[in-house]
Amino acid sequence: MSQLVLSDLRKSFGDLEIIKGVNLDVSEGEFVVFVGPSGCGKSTLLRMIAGLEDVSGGEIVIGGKQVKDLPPVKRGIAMVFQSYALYPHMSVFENIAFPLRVEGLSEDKIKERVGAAAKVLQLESRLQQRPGTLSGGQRQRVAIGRAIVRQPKIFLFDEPLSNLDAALRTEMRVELMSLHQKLGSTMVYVTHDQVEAMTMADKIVVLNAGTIEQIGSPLELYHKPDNIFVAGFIGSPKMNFLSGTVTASDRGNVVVDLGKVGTIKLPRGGHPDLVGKTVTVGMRPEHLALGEDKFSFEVTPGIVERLGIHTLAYCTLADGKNFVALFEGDPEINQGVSFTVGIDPAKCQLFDSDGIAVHKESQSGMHSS
Amino acid sequence: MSQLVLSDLRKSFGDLEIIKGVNLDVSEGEFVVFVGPSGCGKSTLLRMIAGLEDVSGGEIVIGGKQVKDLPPVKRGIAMVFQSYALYPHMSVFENIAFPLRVEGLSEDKIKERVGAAAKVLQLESRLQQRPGTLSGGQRQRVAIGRAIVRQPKIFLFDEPLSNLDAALRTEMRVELMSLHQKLGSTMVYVTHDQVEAMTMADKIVVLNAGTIEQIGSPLELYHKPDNIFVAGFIGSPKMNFLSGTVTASDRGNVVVDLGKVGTIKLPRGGHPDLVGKTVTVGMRPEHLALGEDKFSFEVTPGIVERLGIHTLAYCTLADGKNFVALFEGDPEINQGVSFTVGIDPAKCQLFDSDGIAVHKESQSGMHSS
Amino acid sequence: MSRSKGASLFAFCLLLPALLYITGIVAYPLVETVNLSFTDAALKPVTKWVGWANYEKIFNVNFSTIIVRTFIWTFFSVAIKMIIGVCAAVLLNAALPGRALFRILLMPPWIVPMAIGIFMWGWMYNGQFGMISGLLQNFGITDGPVAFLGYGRSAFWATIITDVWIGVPLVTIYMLAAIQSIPKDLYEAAWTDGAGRFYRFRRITLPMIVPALITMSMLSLIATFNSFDIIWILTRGGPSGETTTMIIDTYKTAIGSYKYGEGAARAVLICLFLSVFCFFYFRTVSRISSGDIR
Amino acid sequence: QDKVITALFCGDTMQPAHAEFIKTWEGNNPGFKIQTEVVGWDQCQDKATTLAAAGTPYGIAYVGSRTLKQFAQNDLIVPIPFSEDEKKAYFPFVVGTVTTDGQQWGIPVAFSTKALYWNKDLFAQAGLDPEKPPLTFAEEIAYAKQIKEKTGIAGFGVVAKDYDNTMHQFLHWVYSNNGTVIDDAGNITLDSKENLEALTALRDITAFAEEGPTSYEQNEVRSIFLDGKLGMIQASIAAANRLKEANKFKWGVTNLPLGPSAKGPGTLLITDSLAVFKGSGVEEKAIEFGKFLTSPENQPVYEKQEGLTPLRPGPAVDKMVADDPSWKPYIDGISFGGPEPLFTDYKGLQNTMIQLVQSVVTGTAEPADALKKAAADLEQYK
Amino acid sequence: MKNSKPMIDRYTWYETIGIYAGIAVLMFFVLAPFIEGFLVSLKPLALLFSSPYSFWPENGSFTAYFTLWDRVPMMGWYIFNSLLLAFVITVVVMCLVVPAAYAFARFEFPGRGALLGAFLAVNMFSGAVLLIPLYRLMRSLGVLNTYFAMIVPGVAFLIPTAIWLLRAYMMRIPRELDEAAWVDGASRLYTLRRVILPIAMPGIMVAAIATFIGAYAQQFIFALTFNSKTEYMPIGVGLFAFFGRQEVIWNELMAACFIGITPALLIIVFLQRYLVAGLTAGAVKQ
Ligand SMILES: Nc1ncnc2c1ncn2[C@@H]1O[C@H](COP(=O)(O)OP(=O)(O)OP(=O)(O)O)[C@@H](O)[C@H]1O
Ligand SMILES: Nc1ncnc2c1ncn2[C@@H]1O[C@H](COP(=O)(O)OP(=O)(O)OP(=O)(O)O)[C@@H](O)[C@H]1O
Ligand SMILES: [Mg+2]
Ligand SMILES: [Mg+2]
Repeated sequence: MSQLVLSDLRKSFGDLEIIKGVNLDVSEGEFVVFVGPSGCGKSTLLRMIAGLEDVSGGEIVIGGKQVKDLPPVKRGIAMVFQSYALYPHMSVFENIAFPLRVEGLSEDKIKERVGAAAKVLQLESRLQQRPGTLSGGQRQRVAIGRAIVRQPKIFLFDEPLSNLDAALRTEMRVELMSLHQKLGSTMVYVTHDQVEAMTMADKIVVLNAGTIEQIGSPLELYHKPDNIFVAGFIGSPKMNFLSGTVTASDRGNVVVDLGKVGTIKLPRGGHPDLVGKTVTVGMRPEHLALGEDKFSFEVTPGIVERLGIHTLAYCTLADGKNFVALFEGDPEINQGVSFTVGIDPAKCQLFDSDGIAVHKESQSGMHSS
Repeated sequence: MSQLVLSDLRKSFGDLEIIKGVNLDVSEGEFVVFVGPSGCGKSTLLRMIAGLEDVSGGEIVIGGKQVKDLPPVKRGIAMVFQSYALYPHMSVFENIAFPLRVEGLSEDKIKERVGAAAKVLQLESRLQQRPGTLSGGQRQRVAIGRAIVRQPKIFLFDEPLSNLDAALRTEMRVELMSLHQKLGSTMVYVTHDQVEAMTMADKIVVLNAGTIEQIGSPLELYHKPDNIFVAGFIGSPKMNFLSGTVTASDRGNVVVDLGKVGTIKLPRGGHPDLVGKTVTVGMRPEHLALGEDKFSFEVTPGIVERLGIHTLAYCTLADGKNFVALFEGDPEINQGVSFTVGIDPAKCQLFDSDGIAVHKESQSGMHSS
Repeated sequence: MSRSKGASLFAFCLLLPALLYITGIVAYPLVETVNLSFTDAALKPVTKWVGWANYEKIFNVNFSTIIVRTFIWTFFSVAIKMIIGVCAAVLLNAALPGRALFRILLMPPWIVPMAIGIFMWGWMYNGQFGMISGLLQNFGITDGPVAFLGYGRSAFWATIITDVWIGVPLVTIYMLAAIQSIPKDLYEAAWTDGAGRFYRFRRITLPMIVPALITMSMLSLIATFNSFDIIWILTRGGPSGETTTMIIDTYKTAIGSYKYGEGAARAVLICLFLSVFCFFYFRTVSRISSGDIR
Repeated sequence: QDKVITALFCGDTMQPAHAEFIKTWEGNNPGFKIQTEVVGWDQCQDKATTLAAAGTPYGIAYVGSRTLKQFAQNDLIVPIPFSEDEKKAYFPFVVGTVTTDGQQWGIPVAFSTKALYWNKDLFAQAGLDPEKPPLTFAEEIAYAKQIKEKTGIAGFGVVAKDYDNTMHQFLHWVYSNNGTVIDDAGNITLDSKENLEALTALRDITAFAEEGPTSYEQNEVRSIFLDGKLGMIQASIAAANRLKEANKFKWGVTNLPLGPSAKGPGTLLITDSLAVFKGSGVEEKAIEFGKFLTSPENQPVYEKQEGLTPLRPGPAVDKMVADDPSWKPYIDGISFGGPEPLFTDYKGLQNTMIQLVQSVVTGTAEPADALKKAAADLEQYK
Repeated sequence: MKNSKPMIDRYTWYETIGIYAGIAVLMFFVLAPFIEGFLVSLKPLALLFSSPYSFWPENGSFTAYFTLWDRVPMMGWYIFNSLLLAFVITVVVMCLVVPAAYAFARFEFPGRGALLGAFLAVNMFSGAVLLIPLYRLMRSLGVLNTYFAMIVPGVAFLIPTAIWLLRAYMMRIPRELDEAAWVDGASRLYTLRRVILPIAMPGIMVAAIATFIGAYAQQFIFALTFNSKTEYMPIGVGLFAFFGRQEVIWNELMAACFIGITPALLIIVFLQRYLVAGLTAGAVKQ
């Protein structure tokens, strides 16, 4: 059943259209993550769902009810603000207890619920402090606490973990996911953290400049991006894009001339129309391996970043373009010393001149926006 | 030459000691990253270096000069605040131009410098907006802009990229690094992002509850953490810790009985004193591989997260403890179906009962704090 | 917050009590006053409708001089009040010992019944015995007494200074409250960038208190424009009418000479002038965005 | 149910004498009650007027006699019938201060006159005979000049602030030179030879007056005198009390000096009256009550308490003068005094007169021109 | 001893001197007339004024502070009445003004600007002109010669200023705070009470003090005209009892005046600590 439906939602600030017709369907209990470049309208969209921003056009339906003119509490939502919005005159305890006091719970109940939240959020020793004396991460946790003590039908989180350290972040991530499972509530979550998006989401919504570029499961977006934007946005480090010209299309293959880099044969059937066109080939850094493969070429590493778990090489190609490769562990590569890398063309992405993906089974018209 | 020296630096808020004697030596042109759990005192330390927080005890020496009582500008620093601290009444342009106006640069110079910064930060189209109408990420970029238009000797960054999306983040990271190289200025950088810490730092300082746990290069911390805290904090996903008992120590090896998981032989010489003691063995999730290795054991996956680039398996061990493993790509593992994983014991970490690392060449006394 | 009907309704509900009260108490007298301005109301029991006659009469006399004088008087008084008020707020905001005491000591001019405060100024200005003239003589700046209220020019400024004296405490504590609500990290950021105290004041404090300044200056403008007691007690509009402002003129007409009709016409004119002036003032001043202040 | 007569008195508290008379009167007139209200001097007049204008007048109120004409013309007060005997009992001109159009509109209740004070110490210092006060305008000016030149201290106190007593002080000069402002027929007589002489004398003496006379009203000038910084002032009897209290220097008080056209000692007569307002429903009784308060038996008690100039002559007055010679000029002056002129718009009159004095004192106008202009202006306020 | 102030709040010696010098000048300006007034209160009536000017009177005494109680025995009552009136007026005004200022600060509704202006227009008419119609109104309300005669118009004329003062202050409170409370299900009134009120406290205090003082010291004309009962008189009117027929009892008047402002000053001392800084610290990211 659809829990939250946005249809053709629009929002303008003055003459500036910020949200340009968004359609979205969220099922009950789903975990939806919004990602997109900074300033693309994620927070605005969230605030519209919450009822904090009036709607310039389109509809918002929650639980089958048109809610465009309902106040937040009638929409059954709780929200964590990107800017925290803590009450400066109240202690941490009172900040977290606020929604419960509004509901009129008994003092005991409140103590219990706030205590539980504080424990999860590791704020127990801070309960009597004021927000002004908290660290950035602590403030963010208080904001989360305030949202989770209420148990609404829909949670809206706006980058709730951005100020936390990796360890706490993982912990909180797991906490939020188990909360999600326990309550079965729908969650709409804005993040710019790839790991969060990939691990938490049932469904990722990629926004760009106020429109949806693609909606899909994390792996769908990773493996089958609809267009260059999504391909470039999902995955870190970013996909490499090499532009070339299609020289032939036959026997289920498209042959692309990548200039000095070489000629690659991509398994894509039935695209005779592409011949002669300029296309872009995408290669994920992590799909490259040292040494020869079905398609190989030479790269010259510039900066080499060794992260322990893997190594990033910022290279240049034969034609001088930049290229990033990622290798397992700590391989023996050195700045300025060229080497050969290989990739399986089946793992490469192909985009036509409009940036639309050309999929293996010729689904090029599948993108959603 | 030492550019910045902190000796026995202390800070209390009321009775609460927040910074408990920090010693640090930063060379000119070094890129130092502070990491540590939320609330450990990173921002406070930064603010003390900047001169915004008075010092309860200890010394700060910048460029050979005691600066404890000098104002920030005399210390030659610029700072990006965690809370951004943008001037709400000024346009983005004016916000960025502020330090230049203080310096009294000519209007042309200001336009040029701000323009350049705005270009790097992708804020060109926002220059006339007020901070109140910006998205979280845009605000953060304005704050960065304000720091980089001045070209001081020391930059202090407090989580400057936390609200940016992955792509922009990478870009900004590269920008900051090239700025670092171009200006040769010293940078002190607070982050909770592992990748940032690992890629940008010449030196990482791991803080915990107001004290330094370890100082070292990224790979040093990754490969040779001084203690359990650092081992657990550096690296994501977190290192797995298995506790066991040392049964023997001979021929450069320490034999640890891990109970139901098995018995592992770690290459550590000369630790007869450990025999009979409880120790902890650390294994990084990414060091595990499917199938047998020098040390192998069985795990049962619970949740399996497939991120595209790699797959995370949240498993349980034979003794019921949690265990996380990370595998390349998208292997065929399924929830509930046990399988064998292997690891090279040389890659494992060993910690004594106080959590202090037992290093291969018996450097267990090397930690710095 | 969304601009829904509910919000408007709620806003009206919040406003209603104050609105009802004001209408209940003030609306009738206001309408009555406007009404009166078209009659020849005086002491006699019966009044007659005279149309615009009262207004025409006003413009017969040297009214334009009075208007100009009123505006000049008001302008200087408000401007000085604002300048002193902001400076005082800044001084009293400085984290130095004793500021709590000084904040209190600032209050008396405002608390003391206005007439008394003005009498005290009257003595100050007194040429023979007053403190100012006395000190000037003691320090040898003048060689004889100076009667500050005896000459048009000096009486004009003397009344302004007294008005400033009474108005400064309110402006100061209001500005103080405004200054205190500026987030501290803005100052810290500016300071790290090398901005000195004065620069911070100019580029952060001042623009951030502009909204408060606009409000205060407008309230002050209205109060000052209608400031009566000061001039009345100190000079009665003299010498030779040099301190006669519109309100003094109105009072002399309405209460002094019991020409209520003509007085009401003047009062209505004052209100009209003020409304128009305030309207444009608010419009222009609010449009000058505070960020442009360098 | 008793009928209530509301009565407005001015001051801080009810005068004990009046309070007692009220009790007596209430005893004599059962069924009537006097409800008194006391308002400070500064606001008293305004309050009486405001309430009358608002339609709920006091039954009887204490007002300055100069306002009577305006009240009368606006039909706010009722005339007070006086028998010839009653009129005759008062000092001359007293009844005149409450008379317009041949009718009396108030019951005189307080009276004040003015005289000249001189500082004997200063006179001696300036080489003048301390026991010989000036008798004429010319002497007054000459003495002032001498004092100013010999001692550097101002010789005479000129009052020229925007206050009613600026007009009063000018009227001293007018009345001590046989001048008038308005005649019985209602013609403006301001622009006369006598008045020109008076005004010119005032202008001339200003040269030897304190610095900035336009900033001083009567009491402030008196303060300067009390401080020994003035040779002469024209003031009411209250100054004598102050001088005795301060006891700083030797002084004398005498009749106002006379102008060239004077026929005899002159002074300004100011009275306050009880006015009976129309519409209270108890006007008759209020008049009766007012007359009772100011009856020849009761009035002197009150005057004595307040230190007022007596309204009526009599043996008690003679005795008072004998006891305290300072009173002499005040009683003497009455015979040649003039009242505050009664105008329909007395504020208009006042403003014109202040304007007149200020323009001459500050030297912005010549006395003759100023008088002409003022006389013309006065026409509208008759 | 270490200076524990953050460095940004530390002053160099010349700044300290500058600030104190500035404060000294300010204080002299503010208090000089009171010195003059105080001197008057010490002098005997006949010697009120003397030259050459000297700060300390030759034969000063505090007798006026005692004799004034004989001349105006009700003085204590007047002070009490003033405090009572000012207190009641302040409470009523704040009850009416706080919601109204919030409405003006936060909500967009049709006619907002006009209404705001209309409130201001009330202050554009001087009280003196409105006196007679107001008197008639008070009479028809039947409140003449009661405390209400002073409270009712007093409140009306103090509302506009308070609304404007408070509105400007409330506009500075971050909007996110309202929004957060709203999302949490708090009703608008609850938000006003629990979130806005506490944060706006300094602003409310300023408005309250302004109202209190307006009622205590400056609203004199209503009390004079609408009340005739001595026992209800506030100090402002009571002080006029020192204005005699020809004489003003200046020394006692000034003494009474100093006594009269003391209670109000004490109240402000008490309220002043609510004017503290930093209430919005940590509320939102900038
Ligand atoms: N004014 C203060 N009074 C009391 N405690 C304070 C004050 N300021 C900070 N603290 C406490 O000091 C500790 C360190 O704060 P700090 O801001 O330095 O943390 P941080 O390491 O920057 O954390 P984060 O990563 O969350 O930003 C926190 O626990 C905080 O609650
Ligand atoms: N009140 C406003 N007036 C004008 N423009 C606005 C206003 N509020 C937001 N915007 C603009 O709308 C765009 C979308 O803002 P929004 O906060 O939704 O971005 P976001 O996707 O949340 O970005 P981030 O990841 O940086 O938080 C931004 O470009 C912002 O500048
Ligand atoms: Mg956002
Ligand atoms: Mg921090």
